[in-house]
Amino acid sequence: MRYSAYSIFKEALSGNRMWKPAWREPQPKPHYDVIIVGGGGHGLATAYYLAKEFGITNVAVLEKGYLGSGNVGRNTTIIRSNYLLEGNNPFYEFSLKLWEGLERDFNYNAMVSQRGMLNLFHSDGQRDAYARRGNGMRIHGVDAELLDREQVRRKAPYLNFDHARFPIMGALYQKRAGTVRHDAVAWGYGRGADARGVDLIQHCEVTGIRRENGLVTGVETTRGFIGCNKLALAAAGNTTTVGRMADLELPIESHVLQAFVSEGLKPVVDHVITYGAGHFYISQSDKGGLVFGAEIDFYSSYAQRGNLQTVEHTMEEGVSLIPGLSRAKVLRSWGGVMDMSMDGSPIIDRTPIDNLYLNCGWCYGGFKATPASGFCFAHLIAKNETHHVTRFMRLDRFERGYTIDEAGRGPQPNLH
Amino acid sequence: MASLITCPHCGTRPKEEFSIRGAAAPKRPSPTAKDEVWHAYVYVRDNPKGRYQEYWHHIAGCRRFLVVERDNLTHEVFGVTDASEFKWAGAAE
Amino acid sequence: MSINLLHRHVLEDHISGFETDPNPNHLSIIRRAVIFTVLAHAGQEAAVAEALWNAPDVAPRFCSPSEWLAVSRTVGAETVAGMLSEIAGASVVDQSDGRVLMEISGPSVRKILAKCVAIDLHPEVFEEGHSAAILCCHAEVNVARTGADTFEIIVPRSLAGSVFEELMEMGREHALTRGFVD
Amino acid sequence: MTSYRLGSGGAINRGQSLSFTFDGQTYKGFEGDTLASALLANDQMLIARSFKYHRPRGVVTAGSAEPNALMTIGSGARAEPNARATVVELYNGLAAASQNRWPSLKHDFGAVNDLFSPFLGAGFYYKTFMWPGVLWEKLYEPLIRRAAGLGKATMQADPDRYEKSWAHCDLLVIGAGPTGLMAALAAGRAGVRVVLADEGFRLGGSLLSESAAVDGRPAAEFAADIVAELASLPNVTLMPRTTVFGWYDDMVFGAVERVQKHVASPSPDLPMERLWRVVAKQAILATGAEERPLVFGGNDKPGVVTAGAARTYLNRYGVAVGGKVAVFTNGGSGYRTAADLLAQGVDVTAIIDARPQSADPVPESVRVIRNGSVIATKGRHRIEGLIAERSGFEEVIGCDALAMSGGWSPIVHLMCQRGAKPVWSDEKQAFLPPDVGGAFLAAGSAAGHASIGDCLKDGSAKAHAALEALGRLVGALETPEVEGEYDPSFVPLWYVPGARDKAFVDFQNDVHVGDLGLAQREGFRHIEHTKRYTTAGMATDQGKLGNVNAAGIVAGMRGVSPAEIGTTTFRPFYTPVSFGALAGTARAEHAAPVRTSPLHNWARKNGATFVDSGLWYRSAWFPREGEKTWRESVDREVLNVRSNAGLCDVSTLGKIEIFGAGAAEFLDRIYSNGFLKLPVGRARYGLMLREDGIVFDDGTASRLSENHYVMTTTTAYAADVLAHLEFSAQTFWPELDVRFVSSTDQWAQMSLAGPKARIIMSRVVQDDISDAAFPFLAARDVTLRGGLKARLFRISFSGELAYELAVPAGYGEAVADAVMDAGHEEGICAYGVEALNVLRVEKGHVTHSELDGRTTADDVGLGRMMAMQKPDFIGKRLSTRFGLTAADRLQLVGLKPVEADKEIKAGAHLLKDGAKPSLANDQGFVSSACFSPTLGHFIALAMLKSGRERIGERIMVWDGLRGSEVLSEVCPPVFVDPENSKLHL
Repeated sequence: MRYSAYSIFKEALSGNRMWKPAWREPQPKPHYDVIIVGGGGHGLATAYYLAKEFGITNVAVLEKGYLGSGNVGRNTTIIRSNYLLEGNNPFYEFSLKLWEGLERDFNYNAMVSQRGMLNLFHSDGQRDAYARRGNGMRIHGVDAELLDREQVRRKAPYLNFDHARFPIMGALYQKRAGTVRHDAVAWGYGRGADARGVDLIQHCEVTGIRRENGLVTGVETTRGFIGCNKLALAAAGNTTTVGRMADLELPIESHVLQAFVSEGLKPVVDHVITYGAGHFYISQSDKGGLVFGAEIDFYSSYAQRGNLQTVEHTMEEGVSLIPGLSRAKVLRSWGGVMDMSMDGSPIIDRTPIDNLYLNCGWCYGGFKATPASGFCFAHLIAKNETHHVTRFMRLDRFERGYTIDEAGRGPQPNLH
Repeated sequence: MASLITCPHCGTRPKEEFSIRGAAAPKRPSPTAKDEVWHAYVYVRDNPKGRYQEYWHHIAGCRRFLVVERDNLTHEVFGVTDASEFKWAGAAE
Repeated sequence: MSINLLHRHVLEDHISGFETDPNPNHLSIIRRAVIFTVLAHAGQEAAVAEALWNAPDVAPRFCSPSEWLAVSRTVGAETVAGMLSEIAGASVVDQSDGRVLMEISGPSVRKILAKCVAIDLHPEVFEEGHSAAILCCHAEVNVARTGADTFEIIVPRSLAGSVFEELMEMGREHALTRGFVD
Repeated sequence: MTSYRLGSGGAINRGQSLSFTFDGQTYKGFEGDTLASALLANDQMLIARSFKYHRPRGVVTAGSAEPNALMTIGSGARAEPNARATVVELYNGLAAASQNRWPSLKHDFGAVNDLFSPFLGAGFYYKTFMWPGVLWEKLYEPLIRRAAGLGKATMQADPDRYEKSWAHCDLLVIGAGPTGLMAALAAGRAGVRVVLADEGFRLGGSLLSESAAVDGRPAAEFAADIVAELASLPNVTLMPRTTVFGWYDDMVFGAVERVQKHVASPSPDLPMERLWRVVAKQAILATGAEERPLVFGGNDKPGVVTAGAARTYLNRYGVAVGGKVAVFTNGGSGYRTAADLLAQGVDVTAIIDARPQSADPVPESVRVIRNGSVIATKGRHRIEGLIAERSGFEEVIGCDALAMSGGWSPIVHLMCQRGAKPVWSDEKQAFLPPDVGGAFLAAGSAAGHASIGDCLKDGSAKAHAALEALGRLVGALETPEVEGEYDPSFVPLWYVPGARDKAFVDFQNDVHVGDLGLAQREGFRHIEHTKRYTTAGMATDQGKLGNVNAAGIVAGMRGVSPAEIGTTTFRPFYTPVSFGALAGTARAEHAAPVRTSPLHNWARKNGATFVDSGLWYRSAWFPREGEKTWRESVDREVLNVRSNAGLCDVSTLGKIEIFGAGAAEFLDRIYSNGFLKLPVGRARYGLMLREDGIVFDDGTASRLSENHYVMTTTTAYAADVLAHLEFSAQTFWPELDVRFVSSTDQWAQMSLAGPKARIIMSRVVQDDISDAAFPFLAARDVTLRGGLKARLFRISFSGELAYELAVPAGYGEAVADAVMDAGHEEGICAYGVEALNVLRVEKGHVTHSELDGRTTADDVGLGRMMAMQKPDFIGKRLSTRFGLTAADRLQLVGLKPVEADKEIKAGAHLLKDGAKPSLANDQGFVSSACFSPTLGHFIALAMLKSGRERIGERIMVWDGLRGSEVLSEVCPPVFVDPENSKLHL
């Protein structure tokens, strides 16, 4: 059912009793045109765009937990397209454009909030690096501004300007960046896909991939065998586990990244802010919680929980950046399992198996990529050809020497 | 793991004394090994869920590279050895 | 010309003016300690360690299975260098200018140090003579227990100011005092 | 105003009256009060507004699970939002203010939301605010944001101190109620190291609230006796006011101690809060149980409290929650509350018992309505009565407070933070803690034991299990007798049917039963979906009161057992922890340690301006009188170096001493260029690659003797290079005899550069340093005039005749002074890293601006340093990959503006002249740029596609970010002395 002013009004007067389920709970069919492994943001978005843009509706999304139980529901909700390299920049800008029209597109208010993002810099070298990035954005038509210290102060007077170990010199500012209510993204895509006929199958874990004559014929699951013509993996931190079922060798390492929310506070932080002298980033949700995070825990992990030392380090950076946070309280911390790639950039590509498609390597950045990742992955699956904004995100780029290394840290996944 | 690592040289120490380098399993190939072997060494990771061997550099202690063997799902530690004593599984060269 | 060889301690900027009488909890800065790194070459670790532990006038501090600090407050650098150079299988580096030696003591010393280092300093766990290369006040240092309630801390020179200030801050509630010792 | 303070009783010090304010009004309380008990004593039942509907709310608990009584404590920079009045310890002068209301608590405009609640059900915002699209940003979202949040953060710097500390123990006991006290006592007497932590300010837990007698005396006295004994044991550390908030890997517990939160004037020598990382060999969870509210219509009115809370206020604080109290219960707790109230002379109007019968003793003169329920409450700012229902008959019962008990839920939180899920028990009708292995045991009511007697027994039993694991088992402790206990059993009642008003599950977030139902209807059936869709359990209390009820209600709606529904995930923090406590001292100027150079004081004396360089402070430039801009100083310094001489502090470069028979071979494998044949007494520039063939760092290595080298690294990569060497030596080639150690801190190192460098240096150094005796790239130990041993290197970053002199750090200032004196007549000047940067750009030397982790040696014109004939070096194999050798890679070039007065800035991109700015036309970027005083115009180093074959081409330097376009000529990257003639003077 379509959400409209009329439906809300009607329902309110009748005790909100007639609302229909956001999605069905179908039994798996024996066979689908496309099976997507992973009912997170990327998997659901892929299904949605397969159905909506490419007319492929005989699709199942298999999710081992509940829809959106992975990283789409445990991140810091930031969207932006302030990327440096040609391999990333057009993709993330495409994604930001999709975010901008998303709500009316899928008739669900995901609260896309373009609050603007300040990437603070604290040295001449950092300024130059941000200038290079900002110009790289501008040259592609992406909005970017370089702010000096006083311009930053006007936007965020509560930052530590006077007693900082690493004084703020300015910021790279992207006005169109912002935040989105993360769960709603999964729900909106899921609802939209379901309405177009996609089967969203929860609590269905893939346990094996069946192959005949070199091609995938379907998947073994905890709910039995399900056949397919094409199999698409969008399993984030679990990509290796699923990929191994098809003997894929992948440049992925799984790591845990923590995120945090404070108690509800009256609005104080109006923008998304990143600390250039550390790795801290923060925004405030429409509900009032400060949502923030910092570095990964640096060790390989499949556990959705983190380390106290990282927690403390995050708060040290937070209070160093915003001294007024000191007396506010942190409510909750959680962890997501990141599919860290060896160059810090994603992979959306075919695999050595012709009808097996791969979407992984999102590192920290999977949430903001969700719409474009879904769209481009759907494009690849439907047309068997790469969408032009993902043309560098190839699986073979490592052996060919065409890595997309935004951080310049080389093949050590925990440094990206 | 993760909170405390028992260094074979220094005793039990907190995570912040260590820098984590990544999987210990891939062994640096010989200079004459094939391209695929070198590619796999530098870029491909087993990334198993479960038992895992990882380099931890005791940077604020003895500065030795340790191989921490642990479960990356439960974070249970099975053992910590000096990297020089680490035996690569099935490593030929 | 001849250079006027004035030697300056890095903490002179941090401890200036009037020095108060030491309280029971006190931090001493040893003005001219002799500190060498001793590296044992492959296969020589045990022999070097033994020689070092038997060497007169220096106290060995553990850094790694093949590395120690040799500390002396009583004899000069050249004497120590001469003595250490006699140890077969070892290479030595004078770090006397690169390290700052501090000594913290008093009834509350463990409470203060518990805010600075992660290891268990209980008297039965960290015994006299024990030393540890360890993170202390965000710096990589060596901590040794040299008496019942006395600990020695060896800090890289460039970080000595930060570590010193943090130690003093952590000692505030225990009225920690500080001063140079020649 | 009525006083609800009883004439006697309670663990408060009636001799010590404390004055405090709430919303500007002054009140009195006693030492030993919480803010909540003092407010209740002063008839302040309305103390807050809920988040969404702004409904009037009162205190509902007496502990840390409190969802309603959130206030802002203090003012100015010390204001703390969202403090729970139920745990805030009263002190003289405490100033509290209510939150989330406007203009006042009594008259809150936001309450209009309650009227619109049919439109504002669970998830309403996902379905609306979309039309027309433009209004979301302009209207809807700003409105939503205005309503967001509860308290107001001060956003001023915190004036107080925070600390962190480690604690190590054999046994950590979490919670100092009957269970925890007995556990600590058993272990304490056995002599093991015990830490007993409790979030309360007085140890004793429920013993302080209950009217039973233990060991022949009042429970609170019994608790005090045990605490006294524990305090006398040297192996026991008591930690009141300390909340264990998290259980992390390896038996590390996070705890926060509120050192001075309860102090009227905090001491500057003490922290406000102290964060503890407790390392325990064994731990016992003795956190007790939470009383569940009953979910009935109007259960959120001010005056509706849990039965246990009513007893706590009564017995511990001497405060009656009302003058006429009704009780609604499904177990013994309600009866005990009624009895205790009556014993203190408080009127109990009725006990409404949801059960058809029970064996609980009925207090004399109290009416019991069995098989009854409450379907609505009356009153607005305080409950004035309730509508009870039995068998279809309704009855209005007057009351000014309602004590409710829905049974008990063990507080399993900490034990479930590492992935294990709590286990539903049909017998206990509760989620019990999971078995997480032997080192962490749940005990007492946290483990499902309900009575005080059972808790005492279980506390000592679990301590014995822990002692056994520690190998320190001693004889069992005798369990004290308990008299006058009530029967704590109950019959489950998740939801009271027939509600006339909203029946709340999550008080703070205003989630009611209808919302849970809506979530089920809309498909948000997984309990995590239900939570996220309705926000149940997402408030500051994290569902401590509501989550189990929510699971039970959803189970009822779905017709399954709560076991099938389960709980949402338990995560740190048990209760919210301040940023300040978690940050500790590492904030503001102390966010990171400072590293100072041994020449810092020399630089300061010479007037240096300093700049951050990682943790270091480096001298950036040395302004002289009359110089108005930094450029003037830097230009002067550069010209002076080129014409006379300058002295620069380079002590921050990483220095590594390398020893061993295998050192030469080791360096040969570490660097891409050859090092086997480096003679003793010589230095060589070296390039290090990563294993992927990309340049990692550059520097020099000097051979001081046959088996002794000293390596220098860049300042930024000093630590990374040392780690890289250690990794290579320890894991790749352990068979090589090579040992190394950093000596960065040992040496004060200064670069003396300029045509007059030799003459100046020869006045300082005794040795012969003529070009013949000490040629370019010589590196040797020397003796200074005055006798000091030093190291001298003839290496140059500036392109001038230059020496780097290293002396022991303590002598650095004296030697630098001497060099300045020696060069006075030659016009020496001090120069900083800015001038150094200009000098190196003029010479085309690369730094990490060019070596940005994506460039190959060939990209930056150092292809000749790839000694591919060597059998192996790090990075060799992958450096030949297709993409790393492609002809259209970005290559290092120089740029000079066609119009000499134009400025080029680093970070600009490059476009073919006449090409439109677009990604497709992007030709590269400017990596470094500066004004060259030597040449009199701006120059730049840039990375340009196929750059080396484009020398002479004109290219547009496009800086859209700063609005400039500068037509420039591509030139070789060496601007000054390309023949290197000055190096060999």
